[in-house]
Formats: sequence, structure tokens, C-alpha cells
Amino acid sequence: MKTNLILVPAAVLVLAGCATSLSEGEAQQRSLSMMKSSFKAQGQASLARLDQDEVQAICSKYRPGESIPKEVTEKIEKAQFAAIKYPAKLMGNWQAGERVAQIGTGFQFSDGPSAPVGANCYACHQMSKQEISYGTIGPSLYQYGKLRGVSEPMQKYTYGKIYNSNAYSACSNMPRFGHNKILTEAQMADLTALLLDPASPVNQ
Amino acid sequence: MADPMKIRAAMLGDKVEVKVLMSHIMETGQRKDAKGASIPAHFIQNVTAVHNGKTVLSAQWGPAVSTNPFLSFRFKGGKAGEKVAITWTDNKGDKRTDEATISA
Amino acid sequence: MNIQRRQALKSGGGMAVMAVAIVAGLIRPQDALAADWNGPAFAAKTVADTVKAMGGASAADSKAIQITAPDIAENGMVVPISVSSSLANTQSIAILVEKNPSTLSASFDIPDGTDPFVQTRVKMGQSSNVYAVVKADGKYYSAVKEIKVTLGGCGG
Amino acid sequence: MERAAVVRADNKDKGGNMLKPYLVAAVLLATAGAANAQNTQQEIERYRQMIADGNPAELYEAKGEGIWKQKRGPKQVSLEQCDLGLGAGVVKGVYAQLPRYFKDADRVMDLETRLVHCMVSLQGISEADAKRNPFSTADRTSDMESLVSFVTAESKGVKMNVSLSHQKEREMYQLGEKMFYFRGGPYDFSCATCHGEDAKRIRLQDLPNLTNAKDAQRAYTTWPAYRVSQSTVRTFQWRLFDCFRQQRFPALEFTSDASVALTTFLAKNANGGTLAAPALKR
Repeated sequence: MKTNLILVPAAVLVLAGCATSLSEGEAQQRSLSMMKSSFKAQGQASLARLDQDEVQAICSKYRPGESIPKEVTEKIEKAQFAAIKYPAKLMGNWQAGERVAQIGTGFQFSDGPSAPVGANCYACHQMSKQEISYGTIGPSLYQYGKLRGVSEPMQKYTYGKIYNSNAYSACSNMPRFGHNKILTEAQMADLTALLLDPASPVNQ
Repeated sequence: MADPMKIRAAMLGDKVEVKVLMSHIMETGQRKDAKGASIPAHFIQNVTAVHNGKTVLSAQWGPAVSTNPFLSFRFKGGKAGEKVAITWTDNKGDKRTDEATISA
Repeated sequence: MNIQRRQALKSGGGMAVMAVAIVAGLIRPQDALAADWNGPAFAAKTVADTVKAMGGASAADSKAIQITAPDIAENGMVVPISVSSSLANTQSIAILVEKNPSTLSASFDIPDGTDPFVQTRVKMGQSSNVYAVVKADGKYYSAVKEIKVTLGGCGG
Repeated sequence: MERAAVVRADNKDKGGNMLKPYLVAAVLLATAGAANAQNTQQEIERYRQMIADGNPAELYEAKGEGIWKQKRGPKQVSLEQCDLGLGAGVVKGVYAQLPRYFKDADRVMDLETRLVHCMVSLQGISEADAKRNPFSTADRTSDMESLVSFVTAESKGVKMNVSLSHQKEREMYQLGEKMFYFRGGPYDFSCATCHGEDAKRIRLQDLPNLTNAKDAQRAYTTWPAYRVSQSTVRTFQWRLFDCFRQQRFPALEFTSDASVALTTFLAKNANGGTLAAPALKR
């Protein structure tokens, strides 16, 4: 009996400890203010990069693989899609696209103002047979165009997906290259060509 | 002053197997520091290993040997408890000698 | 350095830049002052010139030399290479990287009683053939192995 | 046998086409992509094994021990009386229980933060000086890298055992978890973008899923590590700093609250894993 009497308060204490951990809202707020005081601006990376836009704020709430409610994804996709701006010419030059796909620098605080900004496609996607050093965070894009054809709607879809991945897949891992002004129109058109042009190594 | 080496010498059958790690930048002469100034070449040029007064290995290196160089070799005629001494000299004239006792 | 190097590695043509970098440090006059350091051999740009600078006319292919190294190096800054020779009276072993602008990486004198075997690590600016050149009984022999250097990940 | 012969023959007549042997092998196996990837992975694994023997981190461990025992700072004392969590002067096993709450500082601290604390409180070194040189550069070595190598090596073989018994430890864990999923910057990246799913890789580098215990253990217990690509030992503080750089975030300040919070989250997730640091990595 005596041991029981001692054990019970101990258990209560542990529970009380857990109960006083931060609420979801508190944790959110304190985490953000902690980050603001723990990062410092360096090179081209200002503290404003910690200010989330609506998509980033919503997507931070979901874990990878966690299913996101349909009304949430639809809302994001609709708004992001509406903001896509298409150039007159959707397909550029696949050779230039291959160069952009290989470049991994850009927007890091260590990148000087003249450092090239690339799309770094190979970091996450298999693209061609030639490049064996490719990542698997995104799906393989090998024979992307060969499987889908080069129709106008396909060009538009491909350009749009590069411009803003969230227009088609809310909370995608892929950067919104056009929406966030990472790549130029010409670069995105060149990447579209890399994916769709029958002569591109992607489609061999 | 140069940091000490890590030397392991152990009997492997009737031979002594020596493994050495040296603390050296092995600078190629082409890197730049934070201010953009070239860092001068600085690398080990000569390595010798001596056991009982006899040279058991001597080497000449260029800056293409990796930073913090690793070297392994084997020789006959050593016994547990005896010593192996390694010496390196670099292109700036820095020099370092360390010793290890051969383990069984 | 790492960032620049990655960039150099990524833009295929830029690879030579790193390699040139490796040699440039070599050929400074004060380096040649070291007593037992073969300056001309370390300044040589080809396998043939290196063999000549080491004192041989040419090096014959030999199956008695074994190079142990990975087919693919995850990073060119550290490429593990070991060389062993079963040639009688092996006197020296040298490691040469063909596409490093200074071909010779290291050479080892092997006295009597020391195994004709060395293991070390070298830098490679790009994928290249690696040669082991062995002097045995006064003659020069060689073996070759191709080693590929892969690109790294997250973008510099 | 035949396959190997073909590959070797191809190796010999090389003309700068680094893929050729793989393509030959691939054709023979009739499944191009899979064969390619498998060969590459196998060879890289072989590369890792070949460099595993003779880790230059040992040079840093030895140097770090010297710095730990050296009388330094205005007070001319060594760090040997520093309390890293298991009592003054105890080094063995401490890394397995960090980060933790320290009453004397009323703060949760990771190893680097605690070392800075000891340099300030024991040796009389200014905080700014103690934090001045956390990561070595091309032209400058870092005592912190050596000290961390020495301390962590003293926990080799010990199982990770981070406790969340103090309220502030629980809070830091929670804040670190939030940070892990925080998406921001021009690329929308969070830690979870690369480290939230199983069996992914970037280029050829495997990415640990840090939300899965096994991966988290393997990753955390092999930091700090001698990075061959950088020719130096990199600490866990550096690991986070450089991840955020590549996430396109601003610079994470050394020993900041956010760095400790995220470390608490990751270290706790690695509980049960056996420490093998400083390890050797690409």
C-alpha cells in the first residue's frame, strides 16, 4: 500500500509535466520568433525569407505523405494556377535546358550576385540515361515527352508545372520556379524543351 | 607547429603493417581565402619511415596527395615492442617526426 | 573552395580549372630546392614525360602490377588507391593520375625487406585513368585503371 | 564472368566516356536504369569502405584533447572542470545525453553551446571570442572542431539517450519539431522536403528520413564527421548551418536557440542508436 501511495503522486507529476508543454498555437508562435532571433541576414539571404506566404504557412502544417483535405488543396491549386504567366513561346532550346537542369547554385547566401541560378533538376529527378548522378525526391522524368507527346496543351502543362508546381499539386516539394522568380521565362521554356523535344536526351 | 601524426604499427604474420595519418593541409596553391587572395601551395614533399636505424620506406609527394594524408605499407624484420619512426618534410621546410611502438 | 569546386565539376568544361589548380602550385622554384624531391617528375604533364623524368625510357604494360581502387569515387578530394607488384626486385612504385595536369601524385622507394605494396589517397580533379608505374630490376612497368569521380548533391 | 570481361575491356579503351562500361553492363542485364543505379550504389559503397580505415578525424580528436587540457584564457585554466552534463570533468558518454537542460545556465544546451559556456565561465574568455571561429575555412582552422571531435569520440559505442524530463527540454523538442516542418524561403524548402520520406536521395547521396527512428539514429550517430569533400571535421552545428544554406534560408547563428531546438528534436529521435562519431563522410 505504501509504495502505491508514493508512486501515485510521481505519476501525477509526470503527467502534469506533459500537460504544461506548449499548445499548438504557442509552439507555432514561439518557434517563429525563435527562428527570427536565431538567423541572421547574410549575402543575398535577408531575414524576410522567414516570412511565409500563405502556401508555405498552410503546407508547413502537413507532414510528408500526410493527406491534405481536398478543400485545402483545391483552394491552393486554384489560386496558384490563376497566377501563372505564360510566355508567347513555350518551348525553347533543349541544350540550354540541359545546362540549366545541371546547375545547382542560386539564391544561397553563399552565392554571389553573379553566380548562375539553375533549376538543379537532376538533384531530384532522373532525366536521361546519360546522367547517372540523379536524385529520387521527385518522380523519374526519363522519356517524359516520348510518353506524353509535344501537343500545345502538353507544352502549357509542362511550362505551368515548372512555373508553379503548386498549381497542379498543392504542397509539392518542388520549388515554384516562375512564381517565386527563381528562373527566367527563357530558362523555363528551355526546360520545357528539354522535357518535350524529341531530340532531347530525356526522350531517347 | 605541426600537429602529431597518428601511427599504428602492428604485427601481421611475420610482417609489420604500418598505417599513418598525417595532419597536413596539402594545399594546392590554387584555393582562395575569404578575401579572394590566393593561398600559397603547402604540401608534404618527403616521407621516410625508419625501423632500427634502417629506412623501410621513403616517398616523394606532390600536392595531389589528399589533405591529412593516409599511408599504409608493410615490412619484414620487425618485432612487437620495437619502434617505427615516421618523418615528413614539407615545401616550406616544416618537419615532423613521430614514433609508434609495434603491437603484437 | 568547395563551392567553386562543385561548380567547376558541374560545368564539365570547368573541370580542367581544378586540375590546373593542382599543378600550378608545383612548379615554383623554391619547391625544386628540396634535396630528394624530383621537381621535373612532379611538373610533368603526361604519363610518358613523367616516366622519362623518373629516369625510364618508357613503361611496359604488366599484369604483375595490381591497382586496387574503387571504380567510382564519391568525392575526388579523397580517392583511395593501393598498388602492389609481384615483379622481382621491385624498387619503386609511383601513382599517376592522367588527367591531373601534373600527372605524378606520389612515388615510393621500396627497400629490400619492404613489401612491394603501398596504400594512400590522392586528389582527382575529374574522372581519369590512374597509372601505377613500377621500377623493377632497373626497368619500368605500368598498369592502368579508370576511376570515375561523381558529382555531389544539393547544389553547391 | 563474361560481363566483367566486357566491362574491363571497355575500361581500357577509354575516351572520356565515363558511362560506357555501365551501359554495356546495363544492356547485358536488359534493365538499363536499375542496373546503372545498382552498380553505381555498389561502387560508392565500396569507395566508402575503402576510406573507412584511417579516419583523419583521429587527428582532430588528438588535437582536441590537447586543447581540452591546455590552460587558456584570462584565467589560465583548462576545460577539465567543465560540466558537460554528467559532472565536472566527465567526458565519457556525455554526448549521448546532449542536448540537455543545465541549471547553472537555465538553458537547454547542445555540446557546442556548453563548450562556449565553459570557455566563458571557467576560462574567462569573452562569449564573442569563444564563438568567433566555429567552422574552419580554407585559410583558418577551428579549435571548436577539434574539441567537439575529442568529446564526441569519448561517447563512441554509447547509446543515444536524450531525456525530455525537464520542461524546457520538452519545449525545445517541440519548437525544433515545428522548425523541421517550417517551409520558407524562395524555394519553399523545409528540413522535411529532403528528410521526411524513406529511401530518397539527392543526386547520388542517400537522404536519411529523420522522422524514422532507424534513419534518424544512423544519421545522428555519425555526426560529427570528417568530410572528405571539405578536408575537415564538421560538427552538428555546421551540419544544420549548411542545410539551411542549401534550403536558401538566412544564416543560422552558431549555438542559437533555434540550432539547439532543432538538435534536441533530432537527437531525441535518434535515441537508442549507438554513437559512432566522429565518422567519415563524403
